[in-house]
Amino acid sequence: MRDVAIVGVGMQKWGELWEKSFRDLFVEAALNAISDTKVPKIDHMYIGCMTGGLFVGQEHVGSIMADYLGQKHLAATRVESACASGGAALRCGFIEVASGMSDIVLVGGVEKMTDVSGDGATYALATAADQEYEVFHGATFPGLYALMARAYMERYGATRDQLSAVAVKNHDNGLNNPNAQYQMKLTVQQVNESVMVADPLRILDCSPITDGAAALILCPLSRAKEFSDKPPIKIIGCGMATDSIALHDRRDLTSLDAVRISAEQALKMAGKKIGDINVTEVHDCFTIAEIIVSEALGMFPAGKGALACVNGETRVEGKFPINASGGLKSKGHPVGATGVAQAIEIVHQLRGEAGKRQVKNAKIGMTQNMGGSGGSSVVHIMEVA
Amino acid sequence: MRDVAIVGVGMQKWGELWEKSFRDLFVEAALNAISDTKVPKIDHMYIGCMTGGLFVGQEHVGSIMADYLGQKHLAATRVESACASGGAALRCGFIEVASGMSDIVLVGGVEKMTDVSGDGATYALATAADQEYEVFHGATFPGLYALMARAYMERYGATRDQLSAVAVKNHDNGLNNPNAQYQMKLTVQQVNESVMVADPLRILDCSPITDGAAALILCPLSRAKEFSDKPPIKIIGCGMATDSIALHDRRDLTSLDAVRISAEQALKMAGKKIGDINVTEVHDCFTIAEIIVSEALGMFPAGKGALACVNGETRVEGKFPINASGGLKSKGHPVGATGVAQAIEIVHQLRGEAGKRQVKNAKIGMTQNMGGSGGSSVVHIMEVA
Amino acid sequence: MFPARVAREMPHRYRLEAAKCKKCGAVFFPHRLICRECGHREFDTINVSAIGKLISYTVIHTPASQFKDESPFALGICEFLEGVKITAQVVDIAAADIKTGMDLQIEFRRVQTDGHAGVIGYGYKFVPLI
Amino acid sequence: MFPARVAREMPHRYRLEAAKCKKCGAVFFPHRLICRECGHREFDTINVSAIGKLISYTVIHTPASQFKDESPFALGICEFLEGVKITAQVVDIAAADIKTGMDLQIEFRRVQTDGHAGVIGYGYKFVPLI
Ligand SMILES: [Zn+2]
Ligand SMILES: [Zn+2]
Repeated sequence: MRDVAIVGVGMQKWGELWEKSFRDLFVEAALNAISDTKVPKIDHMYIGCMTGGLFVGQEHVGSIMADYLGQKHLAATRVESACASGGAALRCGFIEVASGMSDIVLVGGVEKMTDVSGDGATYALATAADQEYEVFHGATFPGLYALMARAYMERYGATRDQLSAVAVKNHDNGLNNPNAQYQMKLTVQQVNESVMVADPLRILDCSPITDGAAALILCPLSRAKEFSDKPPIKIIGCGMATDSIALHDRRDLTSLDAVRISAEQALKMAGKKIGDINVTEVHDCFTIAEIIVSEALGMFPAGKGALACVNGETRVEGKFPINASGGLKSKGHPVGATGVAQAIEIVHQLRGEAGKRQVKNAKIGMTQNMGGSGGSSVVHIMEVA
Repeated sequence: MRDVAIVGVGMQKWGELWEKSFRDLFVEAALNAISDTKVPKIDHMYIGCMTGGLFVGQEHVGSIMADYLGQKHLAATRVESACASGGAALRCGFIEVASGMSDIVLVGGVEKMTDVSGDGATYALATAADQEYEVFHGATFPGLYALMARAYMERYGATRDQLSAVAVKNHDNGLNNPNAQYQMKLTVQQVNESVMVADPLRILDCSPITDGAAALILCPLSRAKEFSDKPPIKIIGCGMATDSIALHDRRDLTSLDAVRISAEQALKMAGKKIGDINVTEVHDCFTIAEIIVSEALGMFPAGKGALACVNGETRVEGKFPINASGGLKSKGHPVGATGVAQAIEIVHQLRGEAGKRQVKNAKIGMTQNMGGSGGSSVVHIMEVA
Repeated sequence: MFPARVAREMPHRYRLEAAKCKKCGAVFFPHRLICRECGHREFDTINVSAIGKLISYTVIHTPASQFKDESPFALGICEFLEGVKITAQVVDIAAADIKTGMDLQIEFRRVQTDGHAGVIGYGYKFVPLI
Repeated sequence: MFPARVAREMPHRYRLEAAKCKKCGAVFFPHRLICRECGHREFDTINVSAIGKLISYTVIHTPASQFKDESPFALGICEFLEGVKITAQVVDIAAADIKTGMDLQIEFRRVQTDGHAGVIGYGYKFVPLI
């Protein structure tokens, strides 16, 4: 397998972007990524998107995006693994370049979520769960994570304040990210008193509904200097795993085995240990998710993730900085784009261009992107080449 | 890149399979493919599926299918390119094995289309076209191909009988395929007099609504003997291209440039000419599609494809046997599965196990799988290793 | 006539039929074509016992549209003797009285008034023991 | 208030605004962020001329649900002076009188009575010249 590098990244400020269509969102991010490089043309494109069909009535995502990106006849493949679609697309692009099948690959992700009502978005997102044995009975995504949260809190004695600390930390980071949807400071009390969505999870435990896209350019590491003067970021580890689609079929409601296994694979491939990772973006779709993920990645023992956040260990200046970008919670969560944007943040961190949210001496970074209630997970590890 | 072989295939008899759910359809085909081999476990899985969201309210297809296939934690990626989703999944699987990332990859395709009404299926399929500038105005898939058919007939003087000859030929072939949805002989007159769907296309010009799945197993050619006593089928060419999503944005309504370009790429990679291909499965979603595709592949000059079919050149015993399986028209068209099933037919042909529809001395075979009205196309070329 | 989708799930939703692996004894709800534990492909049909233990629950305040009229409602996961766990609504009990670890009983009820599938959906819910 | 989706397409659907590449002159309908012909990213806004030539048409008998009431209806592609081609319904003319090559004029009409988006959709249709 050839060594593969990220040589360009692009996105836009995320939010409720009423004036931007599905196709324009993607093309804008992709053009920004292309402009971050000197690549002459794209050989193949992978696009992470969870459900163009339910959000905007548009499938055949590869065709429409290649067309509007102005890349005549460009082969383009849309990839889906629910909210891990972006991570799955990055994995495909990595393999495409590693194999020698293509040299220059654009990996993008996009979701246009605000063309449907709140109910419609709840329905669309719930298709990541088991339609017949969870959704049929009324399960929603906040509901599934609420089931995990209650089990975790009761088993480990985690408190309401500890959940809120995750949201507070990520909003503090998001204040320093100009592309974040919500650049506003939160207090523990604000989170604790926000509207109940699915007990014990409140609205400020949840990542928002977001329109957005993200894109990056991959090439063989040996050609990286041709296309960019910035430090090439080498992908050194890639892991992916699934778990039962239904939360109730897992061995344990407070563990995320797909996260653990995908991280083990990626670390093994990279020849690294979790302690070698300087900066990590994880899938904090809900506060409880970040806590359990940090344990599944091996950063903290089971039941200790909540306390670790409270103690500042996951802050930008902590031992394991998590979601310096603001995470899904503050940056926004256009589901298909999230995994790609996580990689973009790591690129910024490893290039040393993350500004006020820069993690000091960041040499090795990791992304963890989750599908559904933990039914899939994709992990990538990168380092400055 | 490593050489890649297909060592096992599986599907089921397709049709309106009311008693079979989305998950059971896929798992049945995948287990059949696994049983066709001696593989101990699967390393990765790609699943072609156009719109689980709109047909059955189920996305996160990789997670649910890995789960119900009983392959704990198996990494699984769902791939979409409208009706070319299966072909796109095969391309991903081929690259995954060629790269060395995985050894044993299951490539499957599935669509459960009869859980929604006819209207609902029309809407779901139309999401492969431009939602805002075609579907909004009332375009349906038969409608878009009808626009191509009228342009073709008026430019080249093709007749109603000539369109019908394609359906007649494919149904003749399907009579010899026990997995075909419609095993019934048709006459030109029956097609000519069938119910109008979108003038000039009638119901018997159209492939049906189908529930079905298909799966195959890939491995490095060097390991093929470990997993099967049957002749390994080597993938020697792979091409993929897109075109504008909207039919009206093409340079010409009677050409399919994505098909032409994807075939040129695959032939170049294989080091073959179209005249070297002994047996071909093409995307005959409508009679007119098979005609224009046969021209785009380089088998016949522009405007001569219709006559070539009438003259028997595309019959099993002709110079360019097309759709010996019965094609989408007779075999059925569960959109995400079609591209994978095309490859399965070529495997049967090259193994010499196609029974009454066997093409004599078939050594090299080709598949062409189309998305939308020609917005994407994937071509594979295979030979007996 | 029942839509195919409703009819197909009836053995599970109406009769709580589960599949017990003939080789390793693992039980799956709903049925599967291959055992997730041992790879065996033959099963016996058994019924899930009527009483299970609640292992977690939530109260949903922002449901999908077909559950709007019942909002807020409780949703829980119960574990049954056979080893299967099932997600369903917890009804006939005030939210404040629901406790993790309590025993609940399965009853047959109307679940959805009008889903995206356009049909009335019946199935199981969890209720307190009498 | 107009839903965002309707408002966003208004320049194209209501005013037939197209984008003309400032570098190569290629015209695109609807607008694009990058020219498909030359890769340039700046455009002038122009209007598509009102009369086009019909290059193909069909009569749809099995539409999606939001077009059920109008079925069968004709749908065609017209080519305009600026080089753009547009798909729309052909109305105010009997199907038998529609001929490829005829000139048709664009008019503003109600297109959908109630789409999946749940709104009434207005836009252009093709009608015969007066
Ligand atoms: Zn077993
Ligand atoms: Zn230009």
